[in-house]
Amino acid sequence: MGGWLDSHLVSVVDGVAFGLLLFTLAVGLSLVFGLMDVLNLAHGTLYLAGAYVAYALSDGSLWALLLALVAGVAAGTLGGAALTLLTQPLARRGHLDQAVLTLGITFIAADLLAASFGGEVLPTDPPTALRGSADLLGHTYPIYRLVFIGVALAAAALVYLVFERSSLGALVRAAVADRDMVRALGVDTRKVLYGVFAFGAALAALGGVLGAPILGPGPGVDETVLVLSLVVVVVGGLGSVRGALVGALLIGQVQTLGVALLPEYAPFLLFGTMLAVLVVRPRGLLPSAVRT
Amino acid sequence: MSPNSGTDIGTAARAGSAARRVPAVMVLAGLALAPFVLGSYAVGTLSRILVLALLAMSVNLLTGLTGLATLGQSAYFGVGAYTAAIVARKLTDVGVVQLLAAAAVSALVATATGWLAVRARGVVFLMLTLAIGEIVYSAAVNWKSLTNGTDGMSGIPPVVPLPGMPALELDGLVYFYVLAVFLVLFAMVAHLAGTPFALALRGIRDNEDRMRAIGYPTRRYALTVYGGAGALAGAAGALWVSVQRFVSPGDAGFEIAALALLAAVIGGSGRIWGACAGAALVWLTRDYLGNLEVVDGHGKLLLGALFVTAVYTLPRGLTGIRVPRGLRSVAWPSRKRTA
Amino acid sequence: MIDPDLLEPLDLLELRGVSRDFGSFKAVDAVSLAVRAGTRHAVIGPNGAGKSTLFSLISGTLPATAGSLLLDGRDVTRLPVNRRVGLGIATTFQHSSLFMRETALENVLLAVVRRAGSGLGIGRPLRSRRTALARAHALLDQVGLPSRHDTPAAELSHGERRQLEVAVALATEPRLLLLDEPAAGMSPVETARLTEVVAALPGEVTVLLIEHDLDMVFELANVVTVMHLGRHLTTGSPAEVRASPEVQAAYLGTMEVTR
Amino acid sequence: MAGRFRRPVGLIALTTGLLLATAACGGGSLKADGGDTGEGPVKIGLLVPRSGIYKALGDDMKNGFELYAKQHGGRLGGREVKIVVADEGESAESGKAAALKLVKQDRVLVVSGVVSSATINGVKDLFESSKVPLVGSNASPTTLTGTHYIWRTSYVNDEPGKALGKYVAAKAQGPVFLIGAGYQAGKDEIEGFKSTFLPAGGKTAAAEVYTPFPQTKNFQPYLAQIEKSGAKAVFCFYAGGAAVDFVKQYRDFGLAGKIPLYAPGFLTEGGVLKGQGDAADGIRTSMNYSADLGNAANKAFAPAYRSAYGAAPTTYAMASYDAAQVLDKAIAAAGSKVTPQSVNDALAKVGDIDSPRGTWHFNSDGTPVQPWYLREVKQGANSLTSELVRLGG
Repeated sequence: MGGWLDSHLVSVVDGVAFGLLLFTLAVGLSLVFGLMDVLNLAHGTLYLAGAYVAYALSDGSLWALLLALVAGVAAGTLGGAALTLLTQPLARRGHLDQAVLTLGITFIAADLLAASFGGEVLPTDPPTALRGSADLLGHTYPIYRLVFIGVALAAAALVYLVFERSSLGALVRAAVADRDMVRALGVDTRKVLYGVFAFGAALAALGGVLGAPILGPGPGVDETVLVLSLVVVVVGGLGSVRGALVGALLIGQVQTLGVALLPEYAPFLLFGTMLAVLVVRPRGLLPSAVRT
Repeated sequence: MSPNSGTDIGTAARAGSAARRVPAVMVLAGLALAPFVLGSYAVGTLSRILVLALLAMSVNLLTGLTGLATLGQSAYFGVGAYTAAIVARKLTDVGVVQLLAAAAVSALVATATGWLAVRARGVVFLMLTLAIGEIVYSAAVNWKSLTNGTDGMSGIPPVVPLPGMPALELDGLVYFYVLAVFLVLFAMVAHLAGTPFALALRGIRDNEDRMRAIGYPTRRYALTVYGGAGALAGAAGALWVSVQRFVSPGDAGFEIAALALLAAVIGGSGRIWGACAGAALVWLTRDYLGNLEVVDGHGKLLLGALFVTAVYTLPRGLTGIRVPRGLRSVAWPSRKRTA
Repeated sequence: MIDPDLLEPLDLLELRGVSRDFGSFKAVDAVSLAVRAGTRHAVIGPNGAGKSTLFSLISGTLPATAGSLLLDGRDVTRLPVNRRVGLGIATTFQHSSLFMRETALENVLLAVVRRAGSGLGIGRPLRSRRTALARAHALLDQVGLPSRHDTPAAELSHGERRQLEVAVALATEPRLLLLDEPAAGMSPVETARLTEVVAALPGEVTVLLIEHDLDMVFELANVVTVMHLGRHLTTGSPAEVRASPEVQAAYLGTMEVTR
Repeated sequence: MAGRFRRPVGLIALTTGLLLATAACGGGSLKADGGDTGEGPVKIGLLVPRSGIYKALGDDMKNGFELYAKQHGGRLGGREVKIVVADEGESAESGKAAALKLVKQDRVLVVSGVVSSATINGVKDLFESSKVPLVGSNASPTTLTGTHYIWRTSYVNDEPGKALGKYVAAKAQGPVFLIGAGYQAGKDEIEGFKSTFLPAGGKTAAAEVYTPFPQTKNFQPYLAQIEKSGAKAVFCFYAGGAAVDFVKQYRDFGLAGKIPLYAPGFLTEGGVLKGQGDAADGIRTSMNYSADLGNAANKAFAPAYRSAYGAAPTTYAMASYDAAQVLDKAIAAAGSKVTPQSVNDALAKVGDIDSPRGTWHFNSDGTPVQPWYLREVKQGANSLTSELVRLGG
């Protein structure tokens, strides 16, 4: 057992890093869907935008990263607000129309981004202070990914506490479960909806800024990110923060430890896992409490 | 008695049907005459659009009729295409045999995999079908002895529609073969749309619990239409091989599935021809407009703009542009708010 | 009206000590009740008397926690909804649950076709299924919707939807028709029309209804059961019930009886 | 088309019968195309990705071709040319649609370009049956043989690997780990490498590994596998975004500097190298071109390219530049009657090409007989080390 752990330690740790990256993406998608019934297929574009912001601003200093974080979050918030405005007129028309709209926006944004940044994948180097590798019980591991795990864990804990423990979170969860009931309590649910959409979008863009050195911006990355987050969301269960966290960590391990253990089945692992989970639990691992 | 409570559901509409048939006849005539007027490329494009229209119709059986949005129909399209390609290379160049084999294998695969998918609804159904599509795509890439991997299968002989007929090399002749099969399949779907089965599917789309309460085994219905839609996609795949004389994993991939779903949605679920019109619009935008010199590779921008515009300006899809009233009973209803 | 006891002295539905608990709360408490074939049987009682729960127990949408239900002497206590539909119990719901995008005719056809055969219905198109169509048209006429056959359910008025619900329920050829507050939210004109429709139903359909509109109850019903706090208070003819001091005390005393 | 016919089956059977009856009579698209080219500019189709994950390659190829045309006053073989660009996209399906447009709608004289192997397989029959030459400048699967109208100015997919096999067998001090992208080109490259590496006494550390393409972004599990295998060197095949990810992670997970990395030159070609930064230092690759080659043709080409597009030319740009050069010669040789057939005939006799990569000529399969070079990445640039071998003959 010790030998097994030793030889796969890096995969497990890296799976955590990857899973936390997925969590920052999936949680917004999940909440927006749970709250507003909006299937936001432009979610991957928000990541891509954040990653391009990180690329454009990076100059090796920590200040540049901080600046990128601020700019990325601002861009994500604006993007989220814009998407809310665009999808609201379709609120009563069902998921498909929203899917067509947001996918159309994705296509347009992808084309414009490729036109301004070119067709190459642009990997962003982490700040100089965070470059290089560290020793992890005898294995080499990139320092940036360790730092990323720390930061993302903090962010995940914050999101978790806000949504699961605070009164604001209780309000959002109540709105997910029964929007009319919350409205009857005199709360302007539209403000909650806009807030959550903007928050989810900002988080995805934040993921893009922090994730750029791990999953760099380029054509097609928006689609990859979107599909991965959708998988996480349905595996974890729609509309739940805890579900997104569990789903993200599971998919992270599947993508690293799973590939390390079963390399010959690598092409089938991601979707095979999703099928298996949904066959056993059609509503995902931890679906939001009330929803009919 | 009520004015239209005769024994035939179509009594009211019968009077108006002659006028309604004029555009249909005109479209048919246009399709029939196209190869005499249009050049080779245009006719080839038309052939491909007819095939993709069949795929969009297959999506519409699930999405428009039954309310199950799918991103997996390219899987059965691909299975049908590979089946037809293998039959064409190893067995016979007779098109009908390829079509039947492709439809049968696709129906089989669709029923086996659909068993997983029809347990779910909504986004989860969508993701399950996406997973099925991706797994079939990966199988096409990796099962090299059967599919020749990412290189794809070429060297497919020109199609012989029926035994004894000549092999069709020219684009115009292949087009007639495609059109003939298209019309037959279109008629079959049109027939299906008027049956109690289709009415039951609409019932499932609108209120599945209620359907169970009147005694319908809804999952069996969903699985049946899933298998049937798979067969239709498979037949389209066989035609695709007759037109392209090539098949590669991309034909079973995400892009085709997504575009087919989008075509079905912007076409509107109201009428069968909506999906066809949607498919024509989507693929003409991508392949024709996208390759115009002024556009220079910004085909995706155009597609995106098309989707955004369509959603806002055509809330009922293409078929909603002019909604004919009256004969809603048998044709599929337009998308409507249920208030 | 012929006394149904003389013609058909059978109990179509029999409840033996049926109960339904929600935790410690007894929504229906050991109710025993017999519904004779061919009667128009009303269940009344103040809010919270357990009438709606009782209906759910009969239709099968809720399982009973104790007691048994017999249809024609056969125990149906454990059968699911769709099996009870097959045995002839049809329900119209308090919250309208029609197929909103489909026309009135199609709503009825769905039930007619299902009743007619067990296949998937892929073969012949609807328009050539003349028997089914004729029956669906006739049912719509019967419930008073002669001019609305091709109107989508979403475009019908509230009252018309209730009438359509009755048509859908009748299409399953029920022997027992459960009407759950059919007149709720209806205008007096609509109520009067629906009353006519129910009154005109053929004798082989037994009707069990819950209703707050006592005008409707006393016009339609030939047997009335009164429930109070989940328990069966009394059953009798409308006249007997009106005269019962027990009922007066529990229920009617607080209301004005107009007839 | 209406959603509903009164007697659909009868009506459609009738129409269909009529269609099939008239099909024999011929018409617009019912005859084979002539393909004659009149006076005025000749049209040349450039089939390259203008969108999607291969866009960067497509840009290089377009630049190389256009540079040659510009240097020659917009004329090839003395004829004014009009370059018609079509978008290959990401899949064989979109690539074939674009090729059909070039051949059948624009009626181009000849087509150049094509990035992906799947696309070139998909359009093979189109070019062979319409008898329009395709002078491909990148995609070249090993299975593409026996064609008469398809030429390539690039290489065959297994040649970069073949060029490197003997060298690595001699250099590596132990078993070598083989890994590549899981599509056909990746498999061709690795098979090519094995075909010269194993006979030269090379040993592999484990069965070769193919990573799912294009979805693999995180190579950590594979890198762990390499480390565990005890390999003394790695031969890998990646291009584009995957090459950037692989090389950077190879460094980040501590393999760079410990286990030498060898690869076909695509791993460090063009914009990819910029993305890899110093992580690429020390990687040794084989390629049919290096921007710092000292021959006369390259001294004319490389600086001109650099000043026009602000970057060092890549093998993609060079092969596309050569495609224009080949066409220049062939159109001139075709004389007064410039048709696809006459150009194709002339291509067979085009002889030695004085190229930035060195002199090369077509073999009987229509691929180049050319020199292969060993390059090493130093300070963010590929620098020429030596000539390895001449392949293609």
